[in-house]
Order: sequence, then structure tokens, then C-alpha cells
Amino acid sequence: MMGRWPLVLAVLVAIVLAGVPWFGNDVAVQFGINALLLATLAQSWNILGGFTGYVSFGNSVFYGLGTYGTAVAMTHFNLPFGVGLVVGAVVAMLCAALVGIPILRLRGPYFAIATLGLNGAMAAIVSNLPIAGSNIGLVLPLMRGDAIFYELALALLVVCTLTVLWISSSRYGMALVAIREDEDAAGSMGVNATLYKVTALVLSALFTAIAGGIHAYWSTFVDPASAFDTTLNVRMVIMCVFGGPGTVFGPVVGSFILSAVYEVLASEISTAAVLFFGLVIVLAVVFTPKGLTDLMAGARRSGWRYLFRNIRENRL
Amino acid sequence: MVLAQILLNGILLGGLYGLMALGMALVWGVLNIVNLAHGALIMLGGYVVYYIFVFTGLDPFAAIAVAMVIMFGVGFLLQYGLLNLIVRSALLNTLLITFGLDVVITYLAQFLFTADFRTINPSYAGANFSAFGLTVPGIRFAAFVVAIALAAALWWLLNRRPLGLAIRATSQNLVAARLYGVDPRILYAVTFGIGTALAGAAGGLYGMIANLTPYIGASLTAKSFVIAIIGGLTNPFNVILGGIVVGIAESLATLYFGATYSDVVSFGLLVLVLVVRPTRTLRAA
Amino acid sequence: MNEVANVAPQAKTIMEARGITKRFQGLVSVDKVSFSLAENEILGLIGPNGAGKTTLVNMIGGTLKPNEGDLLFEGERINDVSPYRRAHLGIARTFQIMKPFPGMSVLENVAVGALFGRDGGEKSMAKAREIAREWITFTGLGQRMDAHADALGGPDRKRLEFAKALAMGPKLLLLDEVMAGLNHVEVDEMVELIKKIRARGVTLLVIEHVIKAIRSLSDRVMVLHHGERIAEGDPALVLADPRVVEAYLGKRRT
Amino acid sequence: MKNSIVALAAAAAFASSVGLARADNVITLGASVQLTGSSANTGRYYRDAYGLTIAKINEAGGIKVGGKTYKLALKILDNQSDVNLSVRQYVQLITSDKVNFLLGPFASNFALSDSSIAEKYQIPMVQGGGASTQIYTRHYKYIFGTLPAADDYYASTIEMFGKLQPKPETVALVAADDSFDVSVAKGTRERLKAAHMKIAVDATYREGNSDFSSILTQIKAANVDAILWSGHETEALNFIRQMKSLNVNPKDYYGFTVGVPTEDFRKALGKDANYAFGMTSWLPSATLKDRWFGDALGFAKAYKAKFGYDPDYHAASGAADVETFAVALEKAGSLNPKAVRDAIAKINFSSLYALHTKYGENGQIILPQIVVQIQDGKLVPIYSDQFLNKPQYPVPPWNKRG
Repeated sequence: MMGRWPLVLAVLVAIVLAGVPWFGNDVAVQFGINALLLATLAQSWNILGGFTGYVSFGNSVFYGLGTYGTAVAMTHFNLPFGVGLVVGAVVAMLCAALVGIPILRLRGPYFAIATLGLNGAMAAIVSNLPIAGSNIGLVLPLMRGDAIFYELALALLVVCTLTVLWISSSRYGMALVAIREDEDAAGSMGVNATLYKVTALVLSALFTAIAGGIHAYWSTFVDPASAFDTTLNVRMVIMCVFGGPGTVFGPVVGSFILSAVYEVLASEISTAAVLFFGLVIVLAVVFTPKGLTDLMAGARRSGWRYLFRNIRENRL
Repeated sequence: MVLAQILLNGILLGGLYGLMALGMALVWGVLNIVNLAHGALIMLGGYVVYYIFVFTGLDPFAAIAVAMVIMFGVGFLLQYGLLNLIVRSALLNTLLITFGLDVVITYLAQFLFTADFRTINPSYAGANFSAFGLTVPGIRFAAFVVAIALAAALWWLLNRRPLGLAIRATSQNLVAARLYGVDPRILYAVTFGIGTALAGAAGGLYGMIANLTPYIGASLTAKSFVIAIIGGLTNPFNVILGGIVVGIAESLATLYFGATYSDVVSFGLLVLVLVVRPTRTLRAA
Repeated sequence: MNEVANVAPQAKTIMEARGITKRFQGLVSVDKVSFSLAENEILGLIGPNGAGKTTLVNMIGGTLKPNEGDLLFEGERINDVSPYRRAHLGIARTFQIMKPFPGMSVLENVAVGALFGRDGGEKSMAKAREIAREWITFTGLGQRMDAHADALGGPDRKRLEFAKALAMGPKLLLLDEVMAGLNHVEVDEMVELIKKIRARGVTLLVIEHVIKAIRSLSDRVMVLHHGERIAEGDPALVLADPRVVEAYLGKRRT
Repeated sequence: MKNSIVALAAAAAFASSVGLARADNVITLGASVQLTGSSANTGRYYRDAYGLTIAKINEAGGIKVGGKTYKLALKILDNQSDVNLSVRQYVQLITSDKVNFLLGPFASNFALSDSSIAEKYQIPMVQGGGASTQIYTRHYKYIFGTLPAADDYYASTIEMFGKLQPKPETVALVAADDSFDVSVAKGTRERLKAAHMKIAVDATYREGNSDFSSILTQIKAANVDAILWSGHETEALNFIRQMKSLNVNPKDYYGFTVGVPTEDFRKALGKDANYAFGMTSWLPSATLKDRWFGDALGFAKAYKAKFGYDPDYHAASGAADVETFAVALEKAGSLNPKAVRDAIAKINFSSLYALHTKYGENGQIILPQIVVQIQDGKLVPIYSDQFLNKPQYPVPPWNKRG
């Protein structure tokens, strides 16, 4: 399905990125940790959203659970970071499995809406849990050495992307795509849709939660507002959709580009960056509703007219 | 007595909640757009009422009527100039674009109105009266009445006027609008305009009860969203009823569990309703 | 051919419906229909539009549940078995409103059938592709192996729909109007294909409006009208039955 | 293919960031503050106070460190009221903008996470926006604060209760659920207990809440003598307005941790602001002598002249943060972060903000809260360790007001 070139390049990129802490400066590492974690989130979202087409606004639930699982394990039980990550990941996966079974019965928009509500509910619940520091949050021990966080984030992204690579060429991935293309037909052809959807959600939760755990330890502070942040979830969606949902490298490329653009804006025009962020979303939806990969294919075929063809297709 | 008063609080607040959700439910049900900028439009409406009140000295309730006309225009233009371009694309895209709109409107509001708190504070703002031993805050009572009246007006429009019939027909089938001799683009814009006007009214009433800041939008969107789902998208009175259910549930949660639990209750209700009876509440999308 | 129908009682029954009924909001779509399918039989199912044919297929396929009655497959009651499990048991179907996976290539579409069909399907991707290629060639789509499903024209989509079901390796195949919209030559080809499939031991339930095809294919024919079974038996006899002619053909005459 | 090339380019782009060139006679203070977003209303006090104080110090010729004269400069970023962003911006300030020292953001939850960055990079941060004790219980070495401990906010109020006639006996305690307000509630609870007062209603509400009717109904039913309230300014405004519309009248007293001293509060409520008690760690007075502004009055005047609104304790606290660096730098005689940190730990000087601007063992300033009340639209200091002015007490019910 995929040529050899992208793979070779991807490996090269990964090697270059792994070297950043040695030849880059602190800023690059800082930016890198954020960009890599965001790329991981977009890639995790891709597993469910890109392959099965189920638009989840509940991934921030798993991010929050990973965050809190790690934080609670480290602060209340003095467990090492590695164990904290596992705790966070297990909690998030359990939640994904338990919640996934009822809400993945919902199709399309209903599912998106239910997950949106789920995130609100989870934030509200956690902010009432004393063990999670209620609404105040938890302060984690401080660890110096951002290079470690950086390499961890990179490793996570690599593993997550390898997982997606495997999915894209496996029987498992065929099932997910079949569900996306037509769930009823897939069912009639022997695809156990519930099983595949729930496992995809659980896989997605796994990587999302670990990213949350890494972020928690790195930023040393978690609170419900930032752990269960719908905006973060929207960002995952935008990055994935921008890069190309259901592709292997699209979400990663999409999130790298958007992270870089946003970082430049945030430091150059500070306040107006938000406005720009909003405008970009609006314009992107109007002109490139099918994402970057479609944009590139479309632009190759028909140049700038591609943009207006999209409008013609979707307008009233 | 405390319980009775708290129920009353919940019901009165619920009326306003319902009005907030009314516009969202209309736009959602007819245009199939889940408008995440709805709360921002409520906020905008609040500011419009505030400025009319402050600069012309017009009574806030009269100002709401004026603001509804202005907000109708805003909504009409938004739909006609922007949202009409994407209504036929996937739901995800309408979610994203309205999220983007929310960000833009909030930013512009903070730019134009500053982050200062604004309150629509007519002389009678704190007035109250007693009934059956309960204290009834005047403004909240009035807000409740306005909410019911607007729901009734919307019901009348949708069920008794040709325009309303055309709108309802459109929600079933896009081409149907043409049968009524209306350009669907205009019809969509009018529908969104009505939704925005209702948001404007809700914003004005909200501004008389609580402070306006440019940042209230997101939480109001979430609230409207919950209520639109609980109340359903088809009948305005059910939406108001949904608001009242949420208002009462939140008030009782505050009484029995503490005020920090009100969100647990409303979001919990949302998820429950969706999981238990998804198709009852929403039309097939 | 007629012999098969006559010896049906002795042949092993693969599927049986006992008085199954389906109502939609009070309207009866299928009304207490009973029938059975013998192993390796071809049963033609005809009836005017809205007679409940597709509803019946949907109930056998599992996308709809009957309100009353029992469905048995190889002696087991399958009323509550979900569609994918029925596919694993060996029931495959085509959809009247075709449901190809539009974003997938023809090969991938068919491979899904091989990967998840009878007994849970083939576990190896390579083998599944192998199987898929065979069936694509078998149905005459060999030239379009790598085309996107949504790029196919009508007749090719029918073939794709057919190939997908075949790749599942079914024991029982439900064909819902696979010949609609095909020209004479194509119909003849399709009839030949179906005969070949039967020769491989598959049992078939064929819904069709093309009477010529039904006549030449079926061992038995069953007629539905307003959800009720009004006739069943030897194709020649059934198609000549005045009730059938009135219900089904008569309407067209007037 | 194309994707991968873009990725490679993106990777290269962030592998090669460039540091800022720095003039060698300028000391840059960096801060990430809420200039937009939900906390922008208070965030501006810090932006303005930082800017004003730095300008004033430079006007006076800058500061002498180790025999060399330096000017101060300010690098301020907008964290958009987003904690995650503020953390990233502090890192950016340190690593890419290469600021010398850090000033703080507004609010405890921000200070809580941002202080970790200061500690991580061992760059001193003096912050005037976070009062929660949580910030100081982590034994960080590089974080100092000019807001007194949140636990103690109601200390002077409760002390005053003992001297009031009639003495309030039953209290309703209402607090938001964020870091600062939970600290306030915790400390207040302990103090009320020690003063043998009864907490009849103890309610915590969700940060950002706009409807208090249920809580107010419970307070009304409990018929308390006093309400002690802790939260954010916008919530305080909503609380008072709804108090009036539900006709809730504590018999003697209602007080707020925030809001009362600000001009906004009085403007928004008009006459309904009267009688509300509050507290402030700072009032502009001539007794607070200051090296750069003369005294606190001079600061207040300069501030109002430049920005058009009155400063409150947030602003004064922010100004004190800048002055702390100025004084400590001169004392340390070096720009070395460690040396400056040690100097800050030892300083004790009179500023526009506090007679004794010095930091306790944990890094937090110790300063009493002055009880204030709005009387006829004016802010009047009432009590610090003795009565400063006569309180209008007990507060009249809503329907008995002019």
C-alpha cells in the first residue's frame, strides 16, 4: 500500500529528532516535548477517529485519567514515575472499555456528543475527589532533565506511529476501516464491530494516557481544568484532520506543522495568536474540509481551484 | 421551606436555561449544526443589551427586544455569509467551524468590550416579592416569563405560520423548502437568525442576573448543549422543560451534595439520556 | 431440477423459519412466514414491491429481529444471534441498496469478506488477498482489482457485492436483487455464476424480479404478498398460479 | 513522500532556534501574565505595576550592581489565562528570551505551576499574585511571594469580631474550590473554631459558578449572624446581587476576600456595594515610605495618572516584587541567580507595599490583612490590630437602606 520512501524518511526524521537534545538548545527541547506529545495525541486520536470514523471528544478524558493516574500514584503512594504511567494507562484503558461499550453503540454525531458530555462529567467528578486534590490539583515532585522527557515523548510517538503503521496493513485495521466505510455492511460480513471499536478506543486511550502522564510529571502540576480540557481534544482533532485522518504519518506531520505555526505566533504576536487560531480553523474548514492529504492531492490535480471546488461541494 | 425555595430557584433558573438552549436546539434540529459558538452569541447578546441600556437608558426588557433584532441580523449574516458554505459537509466540520467562531467572537468581544465585568443593573434589579412564604426574585421571575413567552412565540411560528412550516419541512428535507417557494439559503439564514435572536434574549436576561464577561460563552454553550439534548430538538416547550429539569437537578444537587456537584449532575444527565434513549431526543442525522 | 425440490423432505434442512413476523410501528411487513431451505437448494423469492422480501432477508441476515417466530440455522435458534456471528456461522448476503466500502479498493472490499467471514475468517492478510483475487476473477471483475469501489459502475458494483459475499465462504447465501439493472447478457452471465456457486455446495436464497432468471435457477419458488406467503413450490406451477399472477403480475397489467 | 519532507523541514526548524542578543547593561525581568482570558481583569494590575515600577527605577538612573549601572527591562507575555501556556512561556522566557529573573503571574494556581519552572532552572521568581500556602510548602528555594498566606486572610476579621457589639456567633462560610480559596476556607475554619464561633453553613462552590441561589437559600434558612466569603471578584459581584434579589440578610456582617478594595467592584454594584466588608494587605498611605515613589500615596498617584484607574493591593504587591529585585541585586552585587536568591532571602526594606518587605523561611511575606468596608461608595479602612475607623455595623437589611 505504501511505498518504501516515506518509511525511510520517517526513520531518518526520527533519528534526527532523537538527536535534538544534543545539538539543539533548551527551547528546541521544550518545544519538542510539547510538539511530540501533541503529535502522539493526534496519532492516538487517529486510531479511533481516523480509522473507524468515530469522532471522539472524549480523548481528553483518557488524557486526564493518565495525568491523574500518574499524579496520584506518585504523590499519594510514592510510586516511581514508571509505575505511575502504568497506573494511569490502566485506569484510562479500563475507563475506555467500560464506557466504550455503551457509548460506542451510538452512531456518528450521537457518539461525538456523548463523549463531549463525558468529558464534562469526568472533569466535574475529578474536581470533587479528595484523592485527586479536588479542584486544586496535585503537585508532583520536580525532576530536572528535560532531555529525558523529550526522549520519552519521542519514543511514545514512535511506538504509537508504529502501532498505526501495523494497523494500516493488518486484518485489525481492515476491520476498523470497514466499520468506518459502512458499519452495517461490515457487520454482515462478519466484523464484530463492537469488539473492534472498543479495542480501538482502548488502544487510543493507552497512548493518550501515557502522553498525559509524561506531561504531568514534566509540568509538575495537574488540575482538572487543564487535565480534562476540551480545547486540547479539539486540537487533537484539528491536527489529525489537518494532516489526514486514517493515514500513518498525516497526523504527525499535521501536528508538527500546526505546533510550529502556533509557537511562532504565540511568541511573535502573543495575544492575537488566539484570534489567528480561531480564524485558521474557520478558513480551514471552509477551504480544506478534507484535510491536508486531500488538499495536496487536490491541489496537484486542479491547483487553487481545489479550494473553491470544496466550497461548491459543501455549500447550500 | 428550604426545599420549596430551592425548587423555586431551580425552576426560575431553569426557565432561563431553557431559553439559552432554545436557539441551539432550533439550529441543531433544523440545520443540523451543533453550534459551539452558541454561548458566545449569548454573551454577545448580553453586551448588546448592556450597551443599549447604558447609552440610551432604555429599559433592559425593551432593550432585549431591540437586541433580538440586531442579533437576528448577526445570525442571518453569519449563516448566509459563512455557515451556508459548509452546511453540507460532515458534522465534524460544523463542530470545528463553530468552535473556531467561538474563539474568534470571544477574542473580538474582549478586544471591543475589555475583560471588565459588566452588569445590566436597572434600579429594580434587586427587587423581590413574597408568595406563599417564598421569596421570588423579581428579575428571575420576569426572565422566566420571558422565556416561556419566547418559547410560545417560537412554537406558534413553527406550527402556525407558513415560514415556520417551511422551516420544519426543511429540517426533514432540504429540497422541501423550495416547495414553499423560499430559497433554502435564505431560509437557513433566517433560521439561524432566529436562533441567534433567542440567544441574544437569553444573554440580556443573563446579564441582569449575573455578570457579563467575554469568557462566559464556553460554559453557557455546555449548558445549552446539555439542555438541548435532554429537552429534545423539536418542541420549544420541551426545551424549556429540559432547562427546568436541569435547573432543579442542579439546585437539588447543591442542597444535598454541595455546590461543586452541579456539573456532575447535569453532565451525568446528558450522558445518561444519550445512552439510554438516543433516538428519542435527537432526530436521525 | 424438479427432482431436487421433490426430494427436499429427505435432504438435510439447513435453515428454517417458523412463523416469523415483523412489524414496523403497527404495520405488518412479514406475517407469520414459515419455510425451510434444504442443503444446496436454490429457493427463489418473488413478490411485488413492498411484499416484505428484503425484510425477510434482513431478518435472516440479522440486521432486523423478528417480533414473533423462530429462525433456525443448522438446527440452532439464531433469533438473538448478531449479524456478525451469523456471518461466522456461514450466512452471507448482498444488499439490495449496495453497500460497498467506498474508500477501499475492489480487492480490499472483497478481502474483508475473506478476513471475517465463515468461522471468523482467514487470519492471514496474504491468504485473504489470494482468496479475494479468486472471487474477483470469478465474478468477472479481474480487470478492476485495484479500482476504488466508488469508481465502479452499476453492474460492476453488483459483481463486487456478489464477490464480497462469496469471499466469506458462506454455506447459505442470500442474494437480494443482484440482477436488477443488468442487461440480458449480464443477467445470463449472473445466472451462470450462481449455478457455479451452487455446484460448490452453497445453499441460496435468491430474491429477484427477473422472472426468466428465477425460472431457470430455482429449485423451488416462494411468493410473498403483503407479507404473507401465498404460494410455494415448483417454479413452473407457482408462476402459473392465478393468485400469483394476480398479486404479482396482474397489477402490472392494469 | 511530500509529508515526510515537510516533517523533516519542521524538525530542522525547531532544531535550530536562535537565542536573543542581549545588551550587557540591561537586566531583564520576565513574566507571563493574564493579559487576556478570564483572569485578564486582575492580570492587568500586574502588567501595569511591573511596567510602572521598572520605568520609575530607570528614571532614577537604574540600579548599581557590583559597581556597574544597569537599567531594568521587562519582557511580558500573555498566558491567555491558560496554566499550561504560562508554564511554557516561563520556560521560553528563561531559555530563549534569556531573561535574568522572573516576576510572577496572577493567581495561586498559576503561581503553583509556574514556580516549578523557576525552581527547575534555579532562577529566582518573586511573585505577587499567589497567596495559597501550597506554593510554599514544597521547600522550593527560588520562589518568593508578596501576598500574605491565604490561611490568614480572615485572621484580622475574626480577631475584630471579638471586639464588635453585638458579637457575631454563627457564621456561614462560602468558598470557591480553587487552591487559594480552599486555603482561605481551611484557615478560616480553624480560626472560627478557636474563637468558639459556630459555622452554620459551610459551602464550597465550583470555580466560575454564577448562580448562588441554592447556597443563599440555605444561608437564609440558617439565619446566620455573619457571612464570610472567599472566591473571585466576578463571583463576589454575583453573590451580592443575588443576595439582594433573594433578600438574604445576615444579622451583622458580610465580608469578602477579594473585590471590595477594587474600583470595579464599587462601579459594578453602585449603592449595593455599601456596607460590604473586605480586606486588603495594602492601602495607599504616607506611612509606607518608598525609595522610588516617595511613599505609597505617590505610587497610587503615579499609577492612577498613568493608567487611569486606582491601584489595589495586587498592583502594590506587583510593584514590591520589582523593588525586591532592585534591592536584592544591589545587595548581592552580582547577577548570579544563586547570589540574588540568597540576597532576597535576607532583605528587609520599606517599600510602598510593606513597612517590612521581607520574606519568611518558606519564601512568603508576613503581612496582616486590613479589614475594609465600603461606606457611602468610599473604601474605608476599619481594622488592622486595632480599629482605624468606625465600622457601619451591624449591616442593615436590604429593605432598610436608603
